[in-house]
Parts: sequence; C-alpha cells; structure tokens
Amino acid sequence: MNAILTIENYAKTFCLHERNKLIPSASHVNLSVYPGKLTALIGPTGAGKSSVLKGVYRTYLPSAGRMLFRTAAGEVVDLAQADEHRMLELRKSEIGFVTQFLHCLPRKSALDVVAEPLFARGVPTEEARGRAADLLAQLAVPSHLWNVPPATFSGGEKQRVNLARGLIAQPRLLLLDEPTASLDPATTERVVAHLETLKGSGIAMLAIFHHPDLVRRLADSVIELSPPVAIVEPEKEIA
Amino acid sequence: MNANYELPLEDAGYSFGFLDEYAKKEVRRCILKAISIPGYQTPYASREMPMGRGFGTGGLQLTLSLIGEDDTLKVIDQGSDDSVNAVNLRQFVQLTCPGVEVTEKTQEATLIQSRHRIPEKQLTEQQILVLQVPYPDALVVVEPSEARRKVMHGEADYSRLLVKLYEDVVRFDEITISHRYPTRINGHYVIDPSPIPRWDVPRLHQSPALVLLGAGREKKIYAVPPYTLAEPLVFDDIAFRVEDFRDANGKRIACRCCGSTVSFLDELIDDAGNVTHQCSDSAYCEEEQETISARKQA
Amino acid sequence: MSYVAIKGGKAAIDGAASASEYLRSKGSLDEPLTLAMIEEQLRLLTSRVVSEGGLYHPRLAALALKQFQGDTLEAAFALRAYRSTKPRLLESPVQDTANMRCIRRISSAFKEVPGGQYLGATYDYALRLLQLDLANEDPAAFKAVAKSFLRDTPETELPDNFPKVIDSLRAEGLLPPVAPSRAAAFDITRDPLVFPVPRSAALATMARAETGGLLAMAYSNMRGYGDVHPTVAELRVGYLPVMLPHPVTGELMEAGEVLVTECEVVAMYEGTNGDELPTFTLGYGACFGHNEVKAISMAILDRALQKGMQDGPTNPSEDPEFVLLHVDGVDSMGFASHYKMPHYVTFQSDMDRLRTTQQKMQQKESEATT
Amino acid sequence: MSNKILSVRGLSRIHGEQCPLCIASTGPEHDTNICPHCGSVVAAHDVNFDLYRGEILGIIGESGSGKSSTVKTLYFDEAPTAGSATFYDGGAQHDMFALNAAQQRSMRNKRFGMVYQNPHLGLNFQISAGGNIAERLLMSDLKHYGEIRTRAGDLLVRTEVARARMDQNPKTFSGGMQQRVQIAKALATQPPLLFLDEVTTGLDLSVQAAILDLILEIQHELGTAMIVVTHDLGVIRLLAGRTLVMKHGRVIESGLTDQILEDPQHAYTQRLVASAL
Repeated sequence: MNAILTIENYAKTFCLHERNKLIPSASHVNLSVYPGKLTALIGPTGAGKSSVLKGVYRTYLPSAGRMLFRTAAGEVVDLAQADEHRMLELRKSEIGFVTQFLHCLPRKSALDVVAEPLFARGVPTEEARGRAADLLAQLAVPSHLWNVPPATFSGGEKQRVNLARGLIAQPRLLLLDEPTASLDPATTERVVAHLETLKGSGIAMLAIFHHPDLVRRLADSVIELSPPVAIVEPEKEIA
Repeated sequence: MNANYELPLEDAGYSFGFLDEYAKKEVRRCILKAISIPGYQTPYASREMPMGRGFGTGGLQLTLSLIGEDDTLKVIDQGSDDSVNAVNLRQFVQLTCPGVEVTEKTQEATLIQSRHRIPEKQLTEQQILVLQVPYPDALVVVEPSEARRKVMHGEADYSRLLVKLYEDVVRFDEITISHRYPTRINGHYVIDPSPIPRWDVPRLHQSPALVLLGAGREKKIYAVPPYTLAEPLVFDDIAFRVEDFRDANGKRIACRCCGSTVSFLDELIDDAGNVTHQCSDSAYCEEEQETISARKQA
Repeated sequence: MSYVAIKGGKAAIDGAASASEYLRSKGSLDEPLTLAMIEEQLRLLTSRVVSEGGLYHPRLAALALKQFQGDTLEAAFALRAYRSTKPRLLESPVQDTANMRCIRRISSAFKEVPGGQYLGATYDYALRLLQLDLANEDPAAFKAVAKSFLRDTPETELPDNFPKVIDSLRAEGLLPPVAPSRAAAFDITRDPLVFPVPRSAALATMARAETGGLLAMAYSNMRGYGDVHPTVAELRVGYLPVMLPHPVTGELMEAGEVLVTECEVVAMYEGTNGDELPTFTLGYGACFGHNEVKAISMAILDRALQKGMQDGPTNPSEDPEFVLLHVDGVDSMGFASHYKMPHYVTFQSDMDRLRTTQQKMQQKESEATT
Repeated sequence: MSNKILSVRGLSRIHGEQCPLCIASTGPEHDTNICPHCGSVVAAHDVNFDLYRGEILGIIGESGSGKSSTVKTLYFDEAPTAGSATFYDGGAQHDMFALNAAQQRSMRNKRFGMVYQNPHLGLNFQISAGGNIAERLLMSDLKHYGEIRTRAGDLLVRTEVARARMDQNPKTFSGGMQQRVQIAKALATQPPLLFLDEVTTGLDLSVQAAILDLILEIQHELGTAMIVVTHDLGVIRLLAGRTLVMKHGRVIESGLTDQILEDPQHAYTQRLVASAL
C-alpha cells in the first residue's frame, strides 16, 4: 500500500535572534502514514512530537528533510517546500489538525464553529449545520450548548467542540495532538470509537496520545522519538 | 504727476458694441467651442462691463459679441421687458450699438437676452437666446474646488449631485431644488441652466433656437445647441416636476390680466393683502390680452 | 404705491441717476471738486483706485472718484470698464525695478543696507492724533507747508536708484538664484484663470485685488492660519520708468513713469531637494500707486500660494483657488450688489418647493395621527 | 492562474526627491525608512505578493512600516514610485498603474472597497448613512431611487445596522456602528476586493470582536478577497490565512499566519510575537 505521508529526515531548529540561541526541537525523524492506519508518535517531553505535527501542517517551517504528501489527485507534494497557497488549499480539503486548544471567534455558536470547515468547502449552510449537530451529539456535547459561543464552555466541552471541528470535514490525513487530554473516561471512549470509525473509512492519522493505553488501542505503527542533541555553539547562519 | 495734463475728452466715444474687436472675436471663438461641446463650460477672459458683476455682464458680452446692425434685440429680466435691469441693459446696447432695433415682441427678436426666464412663446431656429448666469457650475453645491469639479465633469461623475437629490427625497419626500435645476446636456455634461424656474427647463430640450449661457464674473460660456438633449437630473422612478400653480381645490390658477392657464405666474400681494397671480412673461401676457380684445371686438 | 410689479423700469433708472447726481452737488459749497485736488491731496485714495482698477491713469482715477463720490470700489470698476474698450496694443518687456526712482525705501532685515535706508513719507511712526488745525486750513499756510519743507531740506545727492536688498542675499547664497522665466507672463485681461495657474497669473490677480480683501487673506496667514513668518527684505516706493520698444527701431525707450510700491519678503527655508543647500524663500508684491499694506499683503500671499501650489494647501491663504477667486473688488462688489436686483421668478419657484414640502409633511403627520 | 485576483510586483512608494543611495541606506537593517543622504522617505519598497479569490491577506507592522502606504497605492490614494499591480477581474487583467485617472477611479468605485480606521475618511458625515451607500450605488449607475433604498437598507441590515437608522446621520452613531456603515458602503457594489485599514483600532474589545466576526462572515458569504492592514496580531490571527510582516518600508517576512505566529523567522517578528504573548 502507498503511504499518504512519508517523512524523511525531518529536523526543526529554532533560531532565537534576540538571545542568539539555536534551539533544536526535532531531528532525524523518519516515518510513513498509510490510509486507514494510525501512526503514533511517542517519546519523552521535548522529543519533538508536536514539532513533527506542526512541521507537517507547516505551522513550523522545517529546517531539514522532506515531507512527501500524496494528494487525492495522486500528486506528490513536499510539504516542507510547498507554496503557501498550495498549503492553504491542502489544509482546506486534505489535511486536518486537531490541537489541544480551540481558537475561534467569540460570538460564533458552537454549531457554526464546528461547521466552519464545511462552510469553507462550500457545503450549504443547513447541511453543514446538520452534520455538525450529529457530530456534537456523538461526542456528547449537550444540545442546549450548540447555539452558545464556546468561549464560556468548560475545558472538556471546549475540547470536544475542537475535536468535532477537526473531524467533521473528514480530511484524508488527520493530525491529532493529544485530542483527549482533558476528557473524562466516558467521553474519551466516545472519541476513540469515533476515531476507529474514521480509520475504518480510510482516513490516515498521525497522532500523539498522552495515554499509552490509547496508543495500544489505536496505533497501527509506533514511532519513538528521542530528544535532539542540544547545540552548544550557535551557528548564526542557521535560520 | 503732471499738473498740466488734460483728459482726452473726445475719448469718451465708444466703438460699436463697446468692447474692442479683439475681445469680441475671442468671445465668438469661445461661443463656437461651447456649441461644439454641448454643456461644457468654456473659460473665457470676461471683460469688465460698465455694470456690476452679477447684473448680466456675461450675457451682455455674448450679446455684444454677436449683435450686428441688422439684428433685433429683446432684453427681459424676470420675464419682463420693463424691469429695471432689462431697461438698463437695453439702453446700454442701444447706446453702444447704433442701428440695432429693439423689440418687446418675442417673435420679432433675432437675439434675446434674458435673466431668469425663457419666453413662453416657442422660439425658432432663427433666434438665439442668451441667458445670464450667476453660477455656471451645477457641481458647486457638492464640491467647492473648481479644479476637482473639472475632473468630475470630464468623467461625467455626477453621483454626489444625485446623492443630494437622494437626501432631499429622504428628508422631504421631494426634490427641493426650485430653480437652477441641474440639467444634463447631450447625455454628458450637467449644466446649471441659470436661475430659470423648473417650468422653463423642458424648453431647453430639443430647442430649435440656440441657447447660450454666459457667466461674466465666473468667466464661463456654455451652450445648448439647437435640437439637443437637455434632461433634468432625476431618478428613474421619480419624475421631474415643474412649479405647481393650482389652488387649494386643485384648480389651475389663471393670470388675472389675460386669463392664461398655461404660463408661469408671478404671485403678487396687493395693498389689501390679497394674493393674485399674473403672467411672468409680460410680452406674452399683453399679446394674450390683445387677442382677447380683438376677439371681443370681432 | 399700488402694484407695479415690473413696469416703469426706465423712469426708475433715470430717477436714480439724477438723485445720485443731486446728492453729489447738494450742500453748502459752490465749488465742485477739481480732479487735481483729488489726485494731489487725496493721493493715497487715487493710488488705491489706479491699482484696483488695473489702469495707471491717476487723472481718470480722480475723475472716477469724483463721479462715484469717493467709493473706491465703484471708481476702480469704472476704470476697468473703460479699459475694456481699449485694445491691447503691445506687451512691454519686463521692467527692472532696480531702476526705480525711490521716494521711500526701507529694509527690516538689516540695520544697514547697500544704498541706505530712506524712510521718506510715512505715517508709520506718526501719532494718530487728529490735527485739528487742518479743520480750517488757511490757504496761505497750506502753500507754506511745501515751501518750507523744500527750503529746510538740505540738498543731498540722492542716488538715481538703489541696489536691491535681495540681490545681496542672493550673492551670499541665502536665496535661490533667479529662475530663468520660461514662459511669457500670464495676462489676466486676456485669459481666464483655469486652475492650476502659473505664478504670474496669481501675481497679476493680486496686483489688481481689492486692498481690504487681500489684507484679510494675508492677515489670516499672519495670525496663524498659515506659517509664512515673513521678514520685509525691502519695501520701496517710487517712480518706475516704463521702457517700451520703439515702434520702428525696436530700441527700448522711456515712455513715461508709473508710481509703484514694491515689497519683497523673505521667509524661512524649507526642506531641500537632493544635495542643494537650503535657502530662504521669497514672496513678491507690487502694485500701482503708493499702497504699502497691499504690497506687503501680496508678498506674503505670494509666498503662501507658492507653498500651496507645491505641497497642496493646508490653509485658505495657501489655496490658489480660494485666494485668487475671492480678492477681486469688482467681482465681489458686483455680486454682493446683484442681490438687490429682482429675484421674483426664483423666489416664486422657492415658494413652490416649500409649499409642496410643507403639504407633504402635513399629510404624513395627519396620516400618522389617524 | 484562474484563482489569482491581484498580483503585486516590486511595488515602491518613496516620498520626496530620490537619490541613488535611498534604497541601500534604508530598511530594517538601517533601522529607518528615511534616507540619510536626501531625506526622502522610503515608505514601501519592493513589495511582492499574490492574492487569491476569497483569500484574506494580513499585512502587519508598526506605523511607518509601509503597510498603509502599500494599501494606499493599491487603492489609488497615492501613486507608486515603481512597481506593478495586476488586477484579474472576470477574465480580464488590468495593469493597475497603467490605467488613466478615470479608469482608476472607476475601478476603485466599482471593483474595490475600502474601510478606513478613521470613519471620517470613508464616510461623508454631511449625509445620512443610507446616502453614503447610495453614493456608491449611484457611481455604478444605479439610478432607481426605490431600488437604491432597498439595496442600501439590505446592506445595513447585513452589517447589523438597524434599517430604522438608515436615514440618520452617521455622526450620531457609535464608533462600531460607523465601521459597520463603512463596511456596508464598501460592499455596496459587491466588489471582489476589499481593503481594511486598521478597522478595529480604537474600538472596545467586544465591539472589535463583533466587527471581525462580521468581516469573516462576509468573506464566507461573498467570497470577497481582502487585504487587512493592522498592527494587532490578534486581528491577523483571526482573519488572515497568510501574512506579510513589514518594517521600515520592507517586507521582512511572509508566510502562513499560524507559522508567522508560532515560528517567526525574523528577529523583529520574534520580538513582535513575544511581546504580544
């Protein structure tokens, strides 16, 4: 089977100009992600797990390596080099990212926050809201909250809205950064079930979980990262 | 200063048409330009005339530049041949243009200079109407800078003028412009047609007579050539309306002298405080009266 | 009077003319004013009229003042209308005011200037106390004034002309060199002002401007609606020989002389272009006759307008349209007067609009209350 | 490229006389945009970007960075010193700075919209809110009073200004409402490209959020491409997909907005982001 994402020798180093410091966050990362499979990243804090996800999403500009993504059209794109407009296009239609934090406009209802990725793809408003409602119900967000802006929600409620928003568009590649971090066991169970369904439908996933249990249950392959070696002598020309 | 200096008193005689010939030629050149670009305000070097700026010096320069010994001139102000300013201007032309005939009858005139009115009687291709203009630019109400107005005219950008009409309708349910109604000539330039009442605006449209407008103080000449479009600026769904001369019962008020119900009326208050109405065009009114008395005699 | 809405115009005009003439001659005196009296004894009044009338003819100015009973606006107007009947026969070359035979010449920029300061005739330092003995002046005493002045004034060798103060500033590099004039001067009696206009058009317009109007505009700049902050480099009053080409030989010859007031103000420097050194800037004013306030006002406005033409106006006095279209006495007084003319037709039209609007509003209100 | 709406290349705006040293002696590395040799102000130099249909591009920087100058030249408020901009509109492409003044005004009136920080620049305070919108409709040759009323009213309702306030003068409105009227006016001709210059600066936080929300909704509904100029990272974060960072007249960095915020490359941007956190 063809990998949807192949990472070759990814490395990320931050250059803090102010303090004249180079801070490595990941290095020598190699992995592949396949349709319908979940690749889990494990390793101690500081090993660069999030760095890999952000590199794939291009929230970080990779310092080295290639990230070959196979598009729906069968084209292979190096996400490390892709044009910004191309990246925006892929984010809209093929690559989803569920982070731990919810960024959204303060007065938008939970339903519209979740439905937004569908709006962006041109799904009619009512249909998009319907699908958002289904998903929120599945994730046990009480229906009286659906028309309220999530700003006032509890941490767990926010996280579920965030998840729903990340999952709704069913991208071909889903990046998950501790998606169940602040959820109670019952809700975690619902999320896991849903992720299994998505996997079953062929979605490829690259994920970080804070619980080894979840890795065992969901991962088809596991990549262990170790912290990169600290750079003692800052090299100015590295950006 | 030379104490022995004597004034050359014989110098008081004036050449035909008061202005020197170079000046008249320049005015005629500007008239030709104005006719060629209907509605465009052609700048010209307006000369000082021996009457006040605002008293018709622009119209007078047009008249004096055009008039020849075989012309017949009619001068009116407020529709009347005998109003002070009309008399004054006519006397001046008579003084400086020997041989020129003057008349009060609209149909006899080859050249008509007027302030604030167009004669009621339909003008002909053989006639030129000269209108005196205090403010030549319809855009001045929305834009004080002449340089910017010139650009707006060039691009036929009259949206700000239309916004003014829009605001009028919003506030008053009516367009409140009473006279000097902005009028679009030949589909491009919007002119200030001089302070004629709205009543007279439709008569600019496809007029057989050449209409020339002269602003002396503002130094502009513009024209509505014969048989040219002249359309008051309005919205598609709000009609242009002329002055309404109906009484409280909706009946058209008649002139108290000639009984006409189709002319523009002056409203008069007599010593007893009663309001009566009379034709603003005095020559028209007299002719109507003559027709009536002739009919009576017959 | 019963209604004569618009009849009887001719009689009214004739009557108005004789009534004005009556007021001119009524009173206690048997003698009419002579033109020489006006021209000589009211010389500053005559100066205003020749300058605002744009025609250097002091005797006709005196006549106009007599005819219009001292109204400078009307008198200047009459000179202008007279001028309209005259063709322009030729254009003079540029006249060099360094050739001026000065009767007064001062600089407030320097204590001493080449050629010296000549205070001449001025009221600047006079106490404005009414000189009551002039009320009944004895003709003999009147004659004696001039005689004793001439007797008591030592005969000194006054130079024929004085160097210009700004020439020394130029020589020092404090003022930019004279820009070679590129185009012929703009003749405002032949061409209308179509904005933007060249500086020469602005200068010509201001030279004919009404003194009070020009002063008001300049004063707004001095007070703070502007920032020219001028220093009078030189103010001179005197007789300028008018040089005209001989009709046959073309050689320049003196055709006469005109009394002129000229003022040059120096203002602070502004940002410079490239590697040129910064210099002061110059404002120029000049008019016919002896009228110092007008020449100074004009010089300040010239500087303000040059700034406005270059950088865009930030004050009314820097806006060429605003200044040049509102300072002409003949234009402005004519238009103010024209409001006295009948406006029956337009007012009828106004009433029609107001009544219709009132009706509509009343209708709306009554609909709202029912 | 069919998706492109605006393409800007080598755009420069220099105030004052220029000398050959202007460019070499200004910019972030010289910590100034004023040429020390001739005093010219290099307000913006060598700005390049492409804008796609429906995209929101952020331009962030302090005052004097050149962000407003860039937008002013594109909106024809100022003429550029150099560079080109191509506007792709319904199959046609226009070399914007080669158009004559009348064509530029027409493009600005009919195809662009602008919302200024200062409502006095965007609105005529002598006339009603509806009249302000009517002006733009009249510029694009709609001359039917009734239809103008309906359209203007609908636009105000869409931007959450009560229809009942349509005939009132905007000077009686709150700051937030004035911005809504400006947005309604800018949208009157349904332009494919909208410029927003510090539109929320100076407004209360809650009002800011509501305006930003409105802008996003409009972008979703109408697919209007926007260039958002701001000094506020929060505005960029919420609105813009891509961002240019400007300083002393130069674009010092550009990228996807989340990348600019989380992985800024330039020292200045790092400082900017650090100080906002």
